Order: sequence, then C-alpha cells, then structure tokens
Amino acid sequence: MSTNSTIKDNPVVLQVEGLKTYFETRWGTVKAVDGVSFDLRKGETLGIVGESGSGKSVTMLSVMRLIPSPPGQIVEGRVLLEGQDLVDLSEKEMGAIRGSQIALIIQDPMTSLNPVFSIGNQVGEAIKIHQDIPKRTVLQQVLDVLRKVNIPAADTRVRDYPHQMSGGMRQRVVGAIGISCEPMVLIADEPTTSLDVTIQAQYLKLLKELQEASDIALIFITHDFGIVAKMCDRVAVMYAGKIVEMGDVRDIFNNPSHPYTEALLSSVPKLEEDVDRLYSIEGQPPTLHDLPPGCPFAPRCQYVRDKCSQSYPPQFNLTDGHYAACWRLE
Amino acid sequence: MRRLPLIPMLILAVFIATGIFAPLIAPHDPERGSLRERNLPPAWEEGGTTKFLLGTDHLGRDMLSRVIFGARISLVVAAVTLVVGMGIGVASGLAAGWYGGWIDEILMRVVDIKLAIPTILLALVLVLALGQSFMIIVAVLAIAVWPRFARNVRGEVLQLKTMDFVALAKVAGASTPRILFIHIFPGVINTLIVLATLEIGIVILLESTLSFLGAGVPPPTPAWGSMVSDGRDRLAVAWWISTMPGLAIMLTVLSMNLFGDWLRDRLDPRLRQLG
Amino acid sequence: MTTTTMDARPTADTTNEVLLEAEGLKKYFPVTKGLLISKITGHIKAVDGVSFQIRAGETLGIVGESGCGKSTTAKMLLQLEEPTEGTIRYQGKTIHNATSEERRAYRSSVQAVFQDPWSSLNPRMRVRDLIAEPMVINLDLSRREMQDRVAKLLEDVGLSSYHANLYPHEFSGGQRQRLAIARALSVEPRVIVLDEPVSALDVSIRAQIMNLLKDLQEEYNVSYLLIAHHLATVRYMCDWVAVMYLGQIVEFGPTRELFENASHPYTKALMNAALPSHPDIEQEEMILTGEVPSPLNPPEGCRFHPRCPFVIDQCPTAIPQVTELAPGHMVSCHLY
Amino acid sequence: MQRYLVRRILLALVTLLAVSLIIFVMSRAAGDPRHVYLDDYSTQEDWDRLTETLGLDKPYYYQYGIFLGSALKGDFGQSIKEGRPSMEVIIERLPATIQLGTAAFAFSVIVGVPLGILSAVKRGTFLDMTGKIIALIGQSAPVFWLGLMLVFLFAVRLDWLPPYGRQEISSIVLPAVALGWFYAAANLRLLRSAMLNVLDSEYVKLARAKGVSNNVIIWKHSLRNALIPVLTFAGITLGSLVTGSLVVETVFAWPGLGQLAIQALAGNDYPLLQAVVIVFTLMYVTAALLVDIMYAYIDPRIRYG
Repeated sequence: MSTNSTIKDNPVVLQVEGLKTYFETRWGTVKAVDGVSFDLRKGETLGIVGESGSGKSVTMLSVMRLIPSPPGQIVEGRVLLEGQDLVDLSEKEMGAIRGSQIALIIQDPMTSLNPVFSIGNQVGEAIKIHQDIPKRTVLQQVLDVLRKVNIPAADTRVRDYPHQMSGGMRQRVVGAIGISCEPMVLIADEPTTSLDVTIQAQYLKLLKELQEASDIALIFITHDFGIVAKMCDRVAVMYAGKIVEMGDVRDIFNNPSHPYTEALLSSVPKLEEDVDRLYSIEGQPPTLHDLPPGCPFAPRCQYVRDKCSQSYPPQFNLTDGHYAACWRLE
Repeated sequence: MRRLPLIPMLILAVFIATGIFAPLIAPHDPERGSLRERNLPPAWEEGGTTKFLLGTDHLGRDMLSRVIFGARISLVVAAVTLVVGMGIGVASGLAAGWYGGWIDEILMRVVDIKLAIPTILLALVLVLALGQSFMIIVAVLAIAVWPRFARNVRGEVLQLKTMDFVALAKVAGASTPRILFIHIFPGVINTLIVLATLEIGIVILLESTLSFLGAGVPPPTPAWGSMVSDGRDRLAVAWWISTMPGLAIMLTVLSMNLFGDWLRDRLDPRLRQLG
Repeated sequence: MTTTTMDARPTADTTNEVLLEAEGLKKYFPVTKGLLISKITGHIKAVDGVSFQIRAGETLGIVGESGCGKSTTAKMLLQLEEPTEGTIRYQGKTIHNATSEERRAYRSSVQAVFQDPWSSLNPRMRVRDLIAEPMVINLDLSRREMQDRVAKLLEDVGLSSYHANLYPHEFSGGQRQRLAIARALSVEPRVIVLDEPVSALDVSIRAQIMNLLKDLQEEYNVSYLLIAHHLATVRYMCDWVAVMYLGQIVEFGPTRELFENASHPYTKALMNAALPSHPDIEQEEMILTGEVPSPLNPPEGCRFHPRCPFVIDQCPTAIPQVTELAPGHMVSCHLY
Repeated sequence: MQRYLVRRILLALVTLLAVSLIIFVMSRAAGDPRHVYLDDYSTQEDWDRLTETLGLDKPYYYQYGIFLGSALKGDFGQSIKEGRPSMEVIIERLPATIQLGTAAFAFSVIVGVPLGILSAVKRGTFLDMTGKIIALIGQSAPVFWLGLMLVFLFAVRLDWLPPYGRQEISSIVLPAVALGWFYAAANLRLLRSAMLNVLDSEYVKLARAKGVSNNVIIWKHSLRNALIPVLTFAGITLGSLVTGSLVVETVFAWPGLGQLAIQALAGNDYPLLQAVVIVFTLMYVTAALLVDIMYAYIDPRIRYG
C-alpha cells in the first residue's frame, strides 16, 4: 500500500468496459452483471466487494470466459487484456490464455481440487499445457511452485491426494495452480472464507508476497471490508450487478459516498474499539430477476428521495478516480 | 422443469382401470376359446377380424381379453409386494439410520447379502422347495424390494439426523418418537414415493419373468409373462401371441419409469437444483 | 491465586445471579480401529477441562478456531452430548442426576440458535408449528394462548403475525434466523446458546440480527452464551470473553479489558490475524506458523507451545498456572 | 485399502454362507430330503444309508455341517435327472454361460459408456435422445420378451442370425444383446447423470480456469470421477446379468447354467438346482469383488482411506 504512487504509473494490464452478462432463467432474464467497467494496473490489487448475488463472481467468471452457456451469456462489453479483447477470442485461443495469463483461485478448497488425481498431477497440468518444457523438468517446476506457496515437505506431499491434506494446505495448492505459469492477472474469489483466522492470515500474507515478487495484478473478490483494508489498493463496491462506488481504498474508507458503502462500513463491528450500536441496514438484498426501476438500493436507503425510484443515477466523480452512483451527489 | 408426463399417466390410468374392472371391460372370456378360431391375427392384419382386436392364441382365446385380465395379476402382485416390502424397508431403514451402531451394521450387512443374491435364483429355490402360490411369489418379491427401500431410507435418515432442526428439537425436549415421526419421517416421504414408482416397474418385470419361467402365480389366471411364454414357439406363425402381452408389460413399466422420473425431478429438491 | 485449571468465573463488579455453571467439563471421543471387534486406540480430547459461569442478563463469548472445542462445549450445555467428565449446574443444581421435572425445567430454560438458518428450520413445518414446538413439548397452554404467543414472538423479532402460516422456504436467510430466535424465545428461557448466529448471513444482514439479539436481551432479560470465531462480533456482543485453544480456555476476562490487554500469545495472535477495520490500522506482524495440532495427541506442557513465538524453557514440559492479571482477567501462560 | 479389501472378502464369504444356509433350510423345509432320491421301491437299507450320509438322525446344525462340508468339496449330490454328480453336469455347462456373460458385459460397456458420456456432454441433442430411448427400452422391456422380439425380427423375418442354439459364432449375437441391454441402459443413465454432476463441480471449473481443453476435461477430469457411482452400482447390477442369463438361455436354448437351472426346476431336480445356485452366487460374488478392487483403484479416497 505504501507503493501506491508507483503503482499509479504502472501500465494498465486489464481493462473491462461496459460488461454485461445476462442469464436466461425460468423467471426471466437475470442481469447478473449490468454494465461494469474498471481497469487494473500491473502490481495493483483491486478489491471487488459485494454480497451474494451482487454480481462480483459472475464479473470475474465473465473475464475468464467461464460463464456456463446456456443459460449465461456475455451480451455486451469488452475485456481487454493488454489491449486484446478476450470476448472475441475462440474457445481454443482463450484456453491458451486461461491459466497462463489470467489465473483463478476459487473459494472452496474442499471442492476445488479433483479428488482422483494427486496434487503433483494437478499442479503440473497447467505447466504442461502452457509451457513447452521437457517432461522431466515438470516435476522440478511443480516442486518449485509448491515450495513457493510454503508447502512443507513438498517432495513427498506432491504425491498426496487432496483428501489427505487440511483445508489450509489445499488452499495453498489451489494458489500454487494459480501462480504456476506466472500470470499477469490473478483473480482470487473469496479464497479465505472457509479458513480459520490464523490460517487466513498466513494465506493473505503469502498472496501478498507472491504478488509483490512478480508484480502480479491481483483482483480480490470478497464480501469482507476487512480483507479490503488489509490487502487492496483500490475498491469497487457492487450492488445488484452494478458498481455503485469505486475509488482508492483510503478514499472509500474515509469518505464513503454511496449510501450502501457507508451503511456497510458502519454496520460491521470493530475489533479495535467499543461500538455502542451498529448501524443496521434494513431489508434484504434484491432478487435480480425482479428489479424495480431506478436505484436498486433505494428501498433500503436512509437518504432515499423521489428521484431514486425513477431513474438509475449516473456516476458522479468525487476526487481523482473516486466516483459513486447516487443522486445525493448531484 | 419437466412437463407433466401426460401420456404415461394416461397409460397408467388405463392399466389400473383395466386391472380393477377387467370383467366389465374384457369382450370375451379370457380362459375359454374355440379351437376353430385359433391363431387368428390382429384385426389390422390380413385375415384378422374385429371380433378379436388383437387376434387369438393357439387355443383360440381372445388376446385382448387375456391381456386385460393379465393386468390384474400384475397390479395385485405389485401392490401387495410394495406394501409389504416398503413396510419392512422403511422400518429397518429408520432403525438403522437413527440408532446406528450394531443395529445399523447388522441390517446393512443383511441388505448387502440380499443384494448379492440374484432374486430370480432365490425365487426358483423357494418355489421348488415350498411350492407355487400367490403368497410365496409375493414373499419372494417383497424380499427382493425391501433392501433398496431400507438403504435409501437409511441414507436419508443419516442426512436428516445431522440437520440442525433435529438437534433443536432435542434441545426443546422432543421425545425420540416425536423426532422420528414429526421431523424425520416426513422428510423421507418424497423419496419413498419416487422409489415406489420406480420399484413398481421392477416388481412387474420380476413377476412377469417368474411367470415366463413357469414359476409365477399358478394358472389358470392369465399372467402376461406366461402368455409371452405360450407364444414362444409360434413366433413364425402367430407373432402376436408373444408380442401383445410383452408390449403391455413394456408400456406399463415404461410409463411407471417416466412418471417416476418426473416425480423425482419434482419432489427431490437436490435433484431439482441440478435441473 | 494460582491453579492449573482455568475457571472462567466473572469475579469483578458483577452481582448478577449465577444461572448456569460448568465445572471441569471434558468430552473425549473414542477413536476405534479394527475390523470385526473394534478396539479403542485413543481419544480425541475435544474439550479438556473447561469451567465457566453464565450470569443473569449477561453475555459470555467463547472464541476460538475450528476444532478448539467451542461447539462441543455448547452441545454439552444443550444436552446433545454427554460430558465425559465434569458437571453442569443450573441455578446451583447439577443437571446430570436431575428428576424428570427438573430436566423439563432445564430444557425450557436453556434454548439455542444455530449457525445455518437453512438447516435449523424443518422445511416441512409451518412457521407457527415451528415456533410453537418447544411450547407444545414443555408448556401446558391452550391453542388460543399458543397462537397469541406465536403472534407476539413474530412481532418481537421484527416479522408479522401473518407469517405464521408460511413455510420456511418462503423466507430469506436473515428472516429465517429471526424465526429461529423466535422459536428459542417461545418458552421464555433464561439462557440462549448462540452458536455462530450471524456467520452464515449476508454482511448487510448481520447487524440487523446482532442488534435484534441485543434488544431482545434487554426485553426478555435473557443470558447468552455466544460461540464465535469472529473477534469483532464477540467484542460487540459480549460482556465476558473466553478464548479457547485445543479444548481448553487459555484466557478469560471482561470484554474490554481482554481486547485491550490481550495477554496470552494465542489471543494476541488471533487479534493480529483478524482483519483490520481501516487500511490505516497498522497490525503487528505476528503470524502463527503451522496448523492446530490434532486433539488426538495434544502437545505436552502448554498446548500452544509448538506454535508460540514466545516459547520459554518450561513451556514444553510444565502445564502453565493461571494468573489473574487484572480483576477478572485470567491467563494461563508461563510468561506471567 | 487393506481394511477395505478384507471387509469386501469377508462380505463375499458371508454371502456364500448365507446362500448355502438358505438352500439347506429350503431342502429341509420341502419335506423329508430322502424322498428326493428314494421312492417306494427303495429298500430299508437304502433309506438307512441315506439317513446316515445326510446325518438325519443328528441335530440340524450337524446336518448343516455335513452339507457345508460336502459343498466345500464340490459335492452337491447326484442329479436326479442326469443320474450323475451335479457338479459334473455344471462343469460341462459353465463355459457357455461365462462366454455369454462376457459378451453381454462387453456389449453393455461398448454401448452404455460412450453413449452415457456423449449424452451428458451433448445434452438435448439427437445423440442424447437416442441414448434416452435405448435406456428406456432397456429398463422397461422384460429381457425374455426383448429376446423373442430380436429373434422374430433378425432370425424369423430378416433371417440374418440364427434364432437359437450355440452352433455358429454368430449365435451369440442375439442372446448377448438381449442380456446386455438392461445393463447397458443402467450404465448409460448412471454415467449420464454422474457426468452432469461432475461437469458442474468446482474442480472442473478450476481445471477450465487452468486452460485445460474441453476434451481433456471430459475424458480425464470428469470420466474417472463419474465412473465412481457407476462402479458402485455395477456390483449390484452384475446380479441382473446372472438373473438375466437364466431367462436368455431359456429363450435362445443356450446350453449354459441358466438353462440347466430351469431344467432342474421343471424336473424337480433339487440337488442340481442347489448346485447351480451356489455356482451362480460364487460367480457373482467373484465378479463383484473384482468391481470393488477396480473401484479402489479409481478412487484414491478408498485406496488410502
């Protein structure tokens, strides 16, 4: 985080523009991602914060072109990786990019490894696909990567199967798969939600070190502002398929400008101080197939006004790179 | 979600109705025929007559009437077998799943052993040793179906047992019978319904196989399986004698299976999620 | 005062009546091996000598990571698990050899709310039957009284009386947790065990439920035992906090004192591992290495010593004494 | 792994024991077992000799011991109809049954496995529909009727294949198809739904994120996992092959054990029938054990469990 000023000068590696991903369901069209734009620089960590159903995971799956189709489809927008639009690529071309230039770490370490193959096999697979190296050296590289993610006794554990490892160790293996081909962009989808606090701290530290070692651009998908505070340079807050506020991490924490961001921040209890009473956001997150017109947060908003239920607010720029979509800022 | 399986349901309704009202529907006596009218082809074939829509067999008996009366045997055997087999299966499945420990161990080993003994073989041994009767057939078939009920109910109970609402019922002081009948059993009913529809098909197939082998419900009542057997050696001259009752078996079982699949999609929430 | 067993007994400035008391609670699960005749080859010491008190109208929090024994402790209080050793006393009377009348009284005095709002409501029962079940079992009420009570409870937890006719699947996660709370309150218990009551909920819903629980505590004068892994939640909700590691309480104290003067190395590590609420908060770099050892063979001496950054000579061999650092603030560590 | 295998072998032995017990109990329940061999013209001496061999003057458990002892030696008594040891008759017929069973099994795998995979991968296409129809017929049509219909179509009407017997190599085609169809249908359905489950899993998602191509995902990552439920069921379905062979051998006059069993039944030849039942069970139990070993090979959670 102290390297903030230098990161701002880094080149942009990933650019998402007006991304829309819709799902056709029994209840109608679900606009899971509805016009999302952001960019990401080399070595930067972007946090995408939202609750279940906010579209944060679908955004990242769209970037990776992993949306199951049918029922899902990217209907609009561009995803530029170093200027190349991923949305237009063929499945084969995309396969060459996945895992080598953009990699993914999925959230559940218990189910994201194939139970019938050894750890070594699963880490080695990505290396074999993307790197043209002789078979003998694959094992060596697998061991290197496993050591990078601090797996003790890597040379014996490489033959283990997932069920022989603890949750924390499995998550490290998933991390190892992610970094095995030294990607430019690494997407971490809530990789620590099921881990214990002390194991989570170990893992976050590891991710930070790996990122700094090779200037990876990291996207952290989470529902926890604590992770954002600890890990991220910039934040995008998502609600009902749209980014409602985005900015530098300090701007967001010091000056939350969208009522949803503000409400979320003040509804979380603090470790460092006594809080007499938390702010409580009333109501429920909306269901996406039945969105009211206007701002979807309006029914739960403490500052709601007439205009809010009529049309969706545009982005209002606050400071450099900090914007929010709320009529209150008009 | 899948559409309502209308045609299968219609076929099942016809099957059940003919089973119950056979004497009212059947145009002829299924057990009496005239040798002068033997091996007549179905009405739409050359030489066929509308008097015998599906033709006659080698003894001149009306195929249609025999098929209609055959539904009766299948229906009764299937119903009685299912009630008995399901009862034993549910009771043992509940006990094994709820109490666990040695009760579970013993019951599940019995199930394993039962599943390891081919049903028809067991049936043949029993029939040869004890003689051929309705009771024996039902007993054999019930022995064949209960393990699957027991196993599925047990699995379901094991899963329900870990649900928090069961723990909370205990916290509230609910007695074991209360938990079993108010919290566990209702959770098993859907599985039972689905399994029953699928097992009926298996029971009908087993019953017809026994009849075909001459070890089924004893004559004179016509059973579909023994009717197929009657036509075995006459395929070249009167193909319909074997074909018609076999078709009846297949349509019935097929409809049961389609209906069961549809029910499973509807009632089993875990499968429903998979779409 | 020095003993080797931690007694999480509020001593400082509280005069509230002691409702529920656990003393030397242990729960060992046998580990068996063998094909036909199984032999017990060891024990998983899930809970290994835990004592604490819950006083009227107060909240005691138990924090720890998975496998520390906090949920097993809760289960023993709820009589879902039989303790291997130790006693549980309710209003001074042991519950293990209680008469059936006393057992009944205990059951309606101690209720629970669990983590998973999807699994804790029977999907095949209507809301009114769900909420009324503890009353049906334990109280002698007329149909009418029962209905009125369900309606009042629904309103108390922020729902409406018309919800009584619905089934659980018609509610969202937060609303289900409200239903679970209403059910727990239906027999007017004195103590409610809350096992991770908000961790399965969406972030924006958590504060609703925590505030509701606090309000109901006032209204019903009920005590809570809160089991949680999230430290900030514990700080917000509790009057007293006990930190558990490998089946034992390692530190205990009044919430504020404990959070501001955390003394046991494990407590410190937990706090440092917890996520900050603002990017400017600098955290001490104190990341534990390794994972929690197996409760099958817990380490000798102090159970935390293999992972402890401050380990000294006696840690691997001697069981640490309990030291009172401030009124009511106790720690079990050789450093003090 | 060892523990798992020992358990399986023990279960197989217990199963055999249970079957032998059922047979023994039935042989006694049917009445005086001496009536099976002797009639009114037999001498008192004959009766006495048989009483002694069968231990009829001793308690039941002792009689069972005798029964079990001779069964272990392969001695199930004289076949009534053939007038020679039952085991001798069985050994003559065994190759034909094994041949038919193997052919039917091969058919079920060749048809069921690829179609199961393809109908999951190409869901909703023509292939999926074809698979569905094959599965539905296989699970709904009685095996004996299916056999007769095959005979009617391919032997009587088209005259492509011999209708019965075991004279030519082509004789095996129709019975193998009739017998294997049910099993093929079971494989197909199970594999299809298992594949659909696996393709939906997190680890397949992660494999895709690694850049693994679709083909490798299907054939490497998914198939092996999808085979686990198929194999679980295979142990049970193998029994249906045995059951089916009784019927199919009867329909096609295939000179194997199944036909023998029916002949024994028709001829009230209890000694022969009990021997056939034991041999069938033995075959089934061995096959199921092989499946269990394969299962452990595929699923490391069992191998290192």
